[in-house]
Amino acid sequence: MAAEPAGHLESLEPLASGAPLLRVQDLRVRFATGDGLVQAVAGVDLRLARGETLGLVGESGSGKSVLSLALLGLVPQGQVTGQIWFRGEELLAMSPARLRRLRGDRIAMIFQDPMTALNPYLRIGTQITEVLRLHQGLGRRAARERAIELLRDAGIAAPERRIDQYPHQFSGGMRQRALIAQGLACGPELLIADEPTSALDVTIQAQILDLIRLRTRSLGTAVILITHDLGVVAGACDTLAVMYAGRIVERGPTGPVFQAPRHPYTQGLIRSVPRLDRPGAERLVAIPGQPPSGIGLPPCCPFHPRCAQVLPICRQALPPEVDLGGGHGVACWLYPEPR
Amino acid sequence: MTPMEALPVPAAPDPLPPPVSPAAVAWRRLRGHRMALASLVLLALYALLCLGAPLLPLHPYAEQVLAHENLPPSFQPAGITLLATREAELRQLLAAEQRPASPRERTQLAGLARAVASDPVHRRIYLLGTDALGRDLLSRLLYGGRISILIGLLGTVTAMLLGVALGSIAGYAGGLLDTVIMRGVDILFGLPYLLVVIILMALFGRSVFNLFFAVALLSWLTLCRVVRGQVIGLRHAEFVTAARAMGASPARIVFRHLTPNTLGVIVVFATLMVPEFIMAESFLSFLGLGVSAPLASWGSLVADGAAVMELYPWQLLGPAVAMTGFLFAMNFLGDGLRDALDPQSRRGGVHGR
Amino acid sequence: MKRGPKSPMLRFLLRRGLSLAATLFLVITLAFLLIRLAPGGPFASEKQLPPEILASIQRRYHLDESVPRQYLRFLGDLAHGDLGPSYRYQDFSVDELIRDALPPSMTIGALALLLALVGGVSLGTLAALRQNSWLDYTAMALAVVGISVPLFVLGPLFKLGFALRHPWLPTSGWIDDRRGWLTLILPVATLTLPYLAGIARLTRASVLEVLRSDYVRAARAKGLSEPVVVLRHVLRGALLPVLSYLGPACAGILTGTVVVETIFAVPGLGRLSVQAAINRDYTLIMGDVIVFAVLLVLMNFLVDLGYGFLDPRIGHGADAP
Amino acid sequence: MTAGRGARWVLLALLAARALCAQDFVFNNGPEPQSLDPARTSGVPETRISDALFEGLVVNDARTGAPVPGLAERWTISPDLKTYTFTLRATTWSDGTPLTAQDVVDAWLRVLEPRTGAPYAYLLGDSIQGASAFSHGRGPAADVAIRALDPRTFRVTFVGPLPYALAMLTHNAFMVTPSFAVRRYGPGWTRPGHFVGNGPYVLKAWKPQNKVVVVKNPRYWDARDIHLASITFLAIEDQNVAYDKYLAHEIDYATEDAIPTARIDEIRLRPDYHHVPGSTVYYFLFNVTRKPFDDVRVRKALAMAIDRQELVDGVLKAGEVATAGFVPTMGGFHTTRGNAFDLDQARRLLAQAGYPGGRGFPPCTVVYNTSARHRTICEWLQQTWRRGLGIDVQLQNLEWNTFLDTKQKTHAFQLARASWLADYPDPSNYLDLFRTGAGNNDGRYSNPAFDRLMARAETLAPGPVRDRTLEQAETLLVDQDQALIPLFFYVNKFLLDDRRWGGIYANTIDIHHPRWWFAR
Repeated sequence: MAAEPAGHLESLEPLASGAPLLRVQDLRVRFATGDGLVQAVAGVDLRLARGETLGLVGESGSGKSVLSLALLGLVPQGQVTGQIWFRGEELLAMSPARLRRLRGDRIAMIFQDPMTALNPYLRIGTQITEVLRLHQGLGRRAARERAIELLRDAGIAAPERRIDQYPHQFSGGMRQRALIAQGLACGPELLIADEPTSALDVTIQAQILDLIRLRTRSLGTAVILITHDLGVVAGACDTLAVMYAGRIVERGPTGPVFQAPRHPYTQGLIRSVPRLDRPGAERLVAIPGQPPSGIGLPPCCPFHPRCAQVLPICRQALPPEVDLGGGHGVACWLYPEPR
Repeated sequence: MTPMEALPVPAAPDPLPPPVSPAAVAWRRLRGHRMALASLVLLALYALLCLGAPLLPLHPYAEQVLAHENLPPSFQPAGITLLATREAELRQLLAAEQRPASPRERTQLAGLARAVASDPVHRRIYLLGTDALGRDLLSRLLYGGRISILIGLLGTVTAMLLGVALGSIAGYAGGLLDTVIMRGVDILFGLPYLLVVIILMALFGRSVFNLFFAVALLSWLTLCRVVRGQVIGLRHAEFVTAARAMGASPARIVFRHLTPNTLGVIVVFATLMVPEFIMAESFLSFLGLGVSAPLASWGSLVADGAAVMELYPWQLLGPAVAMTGFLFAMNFLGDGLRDALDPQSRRGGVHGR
Repeated sequence: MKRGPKSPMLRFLLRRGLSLAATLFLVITLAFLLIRLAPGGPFASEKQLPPEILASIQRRYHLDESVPRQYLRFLGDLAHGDLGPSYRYQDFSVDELIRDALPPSMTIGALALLLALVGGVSLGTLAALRQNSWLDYTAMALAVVGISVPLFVLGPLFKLGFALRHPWLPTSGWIDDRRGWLTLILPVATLTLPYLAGIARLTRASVLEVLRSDYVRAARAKGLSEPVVVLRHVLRGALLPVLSYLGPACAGILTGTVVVETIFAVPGLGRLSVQAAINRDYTLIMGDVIVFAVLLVLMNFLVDLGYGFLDPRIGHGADAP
Repeated sequence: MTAGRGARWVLLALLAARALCAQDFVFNNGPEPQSLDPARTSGVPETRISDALFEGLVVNDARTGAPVPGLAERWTISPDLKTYTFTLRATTWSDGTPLTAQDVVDAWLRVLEPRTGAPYAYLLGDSIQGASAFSHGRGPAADVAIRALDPRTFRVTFVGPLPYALAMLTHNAFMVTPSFAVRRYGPGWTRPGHFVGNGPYVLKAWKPQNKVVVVKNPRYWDARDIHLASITFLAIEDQNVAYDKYLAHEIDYATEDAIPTARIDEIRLRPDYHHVPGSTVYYFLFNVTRKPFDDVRVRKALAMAIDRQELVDGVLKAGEVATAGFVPTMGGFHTTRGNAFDLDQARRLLAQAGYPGGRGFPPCTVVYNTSARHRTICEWLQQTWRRGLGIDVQLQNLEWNTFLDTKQKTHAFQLARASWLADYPDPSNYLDLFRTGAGNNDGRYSNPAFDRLMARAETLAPGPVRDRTLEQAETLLVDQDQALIPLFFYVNKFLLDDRRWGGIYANTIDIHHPRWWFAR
């Protein structure tokens, strides 16, 4: 397994040096359905250092969103196994109350659709202040002032007026800004941003990404940026992990992976983006076939039906992850483990 | 909630529709809904039993055998139950009056025993017992089911035709026509239901089907509102503009393009309306204004049974269970259909934005 | 709509009020004509009145006039707030009869609606939160029973269990009876159950739907405790369908009170109006129609207000642009 | 009964509580009274209350129902049997105003006056000299032959030697109402606060659809013999509701409005069930102008195919009396035998009429008004005719006012359910229904011979000749013309615990005057 890259910033709190902020080991999430057991996350290992920005890339249904929910302990009615250490604490073994104290405070999340992630029946201010009052014990007035500040920081004009409005009075971009303000209200150590820009107009996407980058940098917050858009990753992430069918098939520092993608799937992904500097909403049309459903996964490389370089062994066994050096790892039979 | 829905909605604005018809998708989803499927099977069973009632070896529903009045359900021939019941009654009487049986009572009982042995009518079996006139409740139940279901369907179909037509027209036309139709709806809503029904009863009461046709004429209001709302939502959809661009007449646009798009709501509504009509009929039966004797409906059977629930509980239990089961099934089917036809119901909401 | 009253709320009320008044007027007119279509009349009886007596009575009540004249006379009286004498209960005016009959019906109806609302929402929410647990299944089975068992079976069953087998409660009567307020329990319970069941099912479905929504997931991700999530974030949106059910439910309860009032001998408006319809007591029928329509209109108005209160997107033009 | 120990204690406590206030007598009085003004009402529920609040010259005896002195202490009858002179008791209205003979005159004139719209004005109009003209507005009040000779003497002259005069005087229409109160308060004079009466009880409360409460009238002339402190008349239409109330000891007396037909099997075995055959006749009426019932053979065939005993014993079971005749036996008058059950003869008649074995019988509908009891009887009839004659009649349930309209106004029926309770116990009151052109002749029966007999009976003094004449008329109507199918006489029935209450006895006319009621 690849050695984690060094953190860019010093920790805000003392933490055993070298210990990652987040470590995930063999995380699996299963759902029971009428058609059988669906494995949405099929054994994921992850490490995230303080302040690091990780891009988690994959197609719809690759399990990246379920993974992010699992990190918050919010998987509805699924079996979650494996281990998740956050600041050295096992999340899955934590009491619900303790977990709740972490959520919103130390770990925050921004959902993909700002249209639906804000409660339409509550004022924007209420939704932001409730986090502040819960986790930071602020009084009504103090929370309100802080919220105004946060909204201003998130780039919302006239926040003292906006704070009393309802979500439907906000545009999409403004809502996402409000969500970012809400997510970063308590200065979390980890922000999970699930496709924060995919529901927005192209022109606004860059602004929002800039905002996230700016705000998390200044707070020293680590970010898991979930996206299907490689362009976003290239511009915003330190490291990159590519998910396919519930597994991480390739990971590494953004630069090396982009320059020399190893996994045929990653290669396909990168090829499908015509220009890296243009943020777009290209879909993975270049790779023929459909991703697997996750039901009754055979013990083989799940990508083999779509892979142009398929080997006989791909149909028989699951490829292990191979360290290619420099933090670059890949799970593919094309790269046999060096003995 | 099925686990598939637990997964986050795909992020990509994936516009490629699956290459299956919406009906097929709905059917697949419905099959996943276990209660709905069970309900469908139960309803099929009801339909089979009630429609096939004339083919079943039943005693005619109106045939009275006065000797067999108020017999409890039994697998035994009526004669045996009858004899046992009479003996028990006599014993009770004698115990209460603390005297031996009089010769007259003894000969009466012996006579009854002889009759039971000789008369083939006493070999009848009443699985669900009999009513006060010695009629077979099973037969009455099945024939009553025909009436009740028929009333439910008749009312529903009438109400749907009206509600869908007027709702679509009001929604599409807008303006004055819309105002007139919706004001009409408001007015009919404002009339006390019962009063109107009693007056309709007085006007059309000679046949319960006429009556329910009339009642249905007043039951399309909610559906009309719902369809209108849907149509308004779709009025500016691109396919409507396209149809208009191609020179389609308003009628064609409404009934070929708009109405079919509201079908999901309509189907769900229909499954919930059938029980409503059946309940309405039972309510009229309670007021004594239901079907004409000797026909029965579930409602009239339940109403009659409710009056004697302490003395002859089976006269209530049978019809009540049959009716409740049917309404149960209709309700669950409605739930299942709603889930199946309207997977993104959260987007529809009850009100427009 | 340029220079109306200043407050948008006031303008809304005014507009609604006018439109409701128009509807009310048409309802009254329609009812007036409809009841005169029904065969029979208020003074029919098994032993027919001699013609000259009938004529004398009809003259007294102006029933010998043409229908348009009767209608105008009725409107004139109505404008003075006079509903006229009851044709059937000759010692009372319609006004007096309704004034006596309305409180019992309202008491039972309002209590039932309130209990159904509180109980139904709680039960439905609990069932949704414990989806697929025994609590969920029990609650929903009960709900479907509540929906599909007619009131006229439920009422006598309750009576049998709680008043006849065990003399805990009176079988029927009203609060001025010996057993006082105890008389309320059975009728209210009977009327409550179907609506509680309906509301519970509706609440369960809509809570489940809201629970699935992103904003609830977001609320959880904020670390809010479950009660806060449910009470602050879930219920508000989940109550909207329940609210829209209240309008029809209110109409249903007005009809349902007839059964309950009959079974429990409650001196209420439901029974009075059925008697009025059966007896062709024209004036009393008109009184009932007016009361019914006004109640419904009021209820729908309250529901609308409730919408505005629960859902900020439905302002009454009061929102900032 | 699975009542636990606790429940039993509750019951005992309740019974003890009831015993303490046992002087209050509560019972179900049927539908809400239309009015408490006896001049304007006629129904049974109203009559029960009127009997408590007002008193006429004579009242019905508790056991026999026969007229006994009421407001009148005694009376004399003129030799021609037309003029009655009553001596009134020295008594007052409930407000203390003295009650004089002039009050009786005023009360009766008020009933006769067309403006009052009294439904039973014709009872007075048809029987008192000069009353008819006045009641039609064609004569002065002074011509009505009722006179207050002095404050305590009242005289009335009838049009003929009415054999039923005294019995008739117990009717509501002849009660004495306080004209001064009517003048003062108008239609609201019957309301608590305004109310003035002369009966054993006075009105205390009236809550529509709920109850009428009357309390003992201390000014009643026989107040010493009134034993109940108060009576509560509950307005309950539904039989099951009222019966349940009786079972739960919430009411003390269950009138027939509290005896559900469907539960008669249980009720008739109770020790507190009282019944006696009554004088109300239940019958089906032919519209003799409509096919196929314009043919007397068809009418007779239908009548003779009915085994009334089976109906009474097997279906109704409350103690009803089967009858093929129409008018109950009373005094010297005897019910006709009628065309009794004879299936062979019925089939023969039907064949003669052209429908052998029921073949070719035109469609035929029986109408009845909404009621479980009527429905059951009709269903039984339908089956009887189908089995016996091969005729399939349709049944038609009609809502009350529609039923009345069909029967009385449009006459658009072939066969209709009917029943008749006499206003006063005399055969003529039944037979008058079928006189040509009579207001209640809904079946359009017309036979000049019958009309002649009835006209003759009017002129006859009570006695055998009159009885025979009326019997002839009935034979003509029923045995020969079969204008109707009588089925049974009602049973007068009620539930009352004799160990606790007295003064209510099953009697033929089913009138139980509250004056006699007492607690044991």
